[in-house]
Amino acid sequence: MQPLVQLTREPLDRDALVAAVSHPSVGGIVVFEGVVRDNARGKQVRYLEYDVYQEMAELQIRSIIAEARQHWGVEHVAVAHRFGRMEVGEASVIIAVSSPHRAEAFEACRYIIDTLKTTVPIWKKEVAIDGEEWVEG
Amino acid sequence: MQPLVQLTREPLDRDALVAAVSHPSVGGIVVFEGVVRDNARGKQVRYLEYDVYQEMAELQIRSIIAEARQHWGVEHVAVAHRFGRMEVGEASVIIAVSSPHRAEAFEACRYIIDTLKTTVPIWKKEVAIDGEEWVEG
Amino acid sequence: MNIRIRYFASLREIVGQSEEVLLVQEGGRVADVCALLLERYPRLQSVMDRCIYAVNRRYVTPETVLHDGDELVFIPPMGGGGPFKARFSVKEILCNH
Amino acid sequence: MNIRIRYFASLREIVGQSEEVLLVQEGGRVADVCALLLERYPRLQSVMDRCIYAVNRRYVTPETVLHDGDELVFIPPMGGGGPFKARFSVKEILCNH
Repeated sequence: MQPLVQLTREPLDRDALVAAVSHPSVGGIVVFEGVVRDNARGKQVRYLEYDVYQEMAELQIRSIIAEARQHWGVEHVAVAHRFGRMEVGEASVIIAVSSPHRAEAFEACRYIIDTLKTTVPIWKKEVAIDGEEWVEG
Repeated sequence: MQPLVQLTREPLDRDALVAAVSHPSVGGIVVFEGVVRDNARGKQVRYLEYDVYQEMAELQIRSIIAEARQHWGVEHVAVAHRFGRMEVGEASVIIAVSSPHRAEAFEACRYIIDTLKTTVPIWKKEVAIDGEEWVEG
Repeated sequence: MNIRIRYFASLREIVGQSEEVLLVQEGGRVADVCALLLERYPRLQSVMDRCIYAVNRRYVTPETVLHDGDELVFIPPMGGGGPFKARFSVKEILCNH
Repeated sequence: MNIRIRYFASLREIVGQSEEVLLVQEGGRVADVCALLLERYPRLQSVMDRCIYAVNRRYVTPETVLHDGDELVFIPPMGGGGPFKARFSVKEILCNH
């Protein structure tokens, strides 16, 4: 099945992503959700602004998913990343992975978020009470 | 915060569990969902029937959560397990764990489901096309 | 003394009831009740061999001495599955608890 | 030849635009365009030192030779965070890809 990849300015829809990886042969679903925190590096965060190199990000996410599917045999994967402005408590990224057994779903989901965070061209600017900054890892 | 523990005959509510672990200091949420599969051990599953020793299961789940909180420092955990009859595609268990950073949420969630599956007195009977059986690991 | 036994899963289906109260001699242990039940319900034998034990909702060893009013449950293996199962047995996990 | 440059994140804010087309000598490499841009926008220096490079939406090395119509993007570090960051640098990850 084709993996679902979404890059959007709109709020992410967790249930739609879980539905996209649901299938009668699925026994376990692991979902990771990255959420805007109210603090980072000792600063009080007001909101985040995400910038994305959209065409390349989508290619790169698809290539990470292909690697995860090959390595862990997970058939169903959905990845959504939001860009633009996000408030504290809102989800910036949701990854859903399903498989017949849970071990593969956990490992593939962890791999996808770890690799996405460091290799997909998406950047975040933290806007705090006392200034703003593009976060570099 | 007190962890949320639910043992219920009703369909599980994923969004309510995620909401229960949401908090402004949270940066990552990991959700595991165990789902009824259409096949197991070479048999075609019609439906599952879960039995639970409810009072002890709740104590045992709370003790697993306490261990996970102590070991990984995760503050917010919600665990729901359904019992009774469940159809293919329905969720039998949902575990939501949140923390400021994702690594702890992944590890604690994995620990909780692995330990729950082998130490919490909940049993499942697979009702297949050609007979039924209480599953023993 | 009176011991309350509750049956779940395959045990419940074999004995045909969810619970019963057994009269047990003062000083009786979990293992004694186990023997008593096997006499009454010989078909429990094969599943009982794979059970662990809980008294008053905590896991215990078969040597545990019972007291009047205790709730005793025989716990057949849970359908854990996955890689965890392969690495540890239930009894090992419980002992490390 | 014409090379399309697109700017994101801190680079976009420094140069004050999202993209531009640069006239580059035939046979020019990524590193040459990098030098050209630093002349034009000296304030890019510190972030440029930490950038990796993509041509036509694939990661490349600075020695990569450009062709007419290529899309070149300088990619500052992404805000990865977490334990992965500590174990590998972005360049190591990309090299193993």
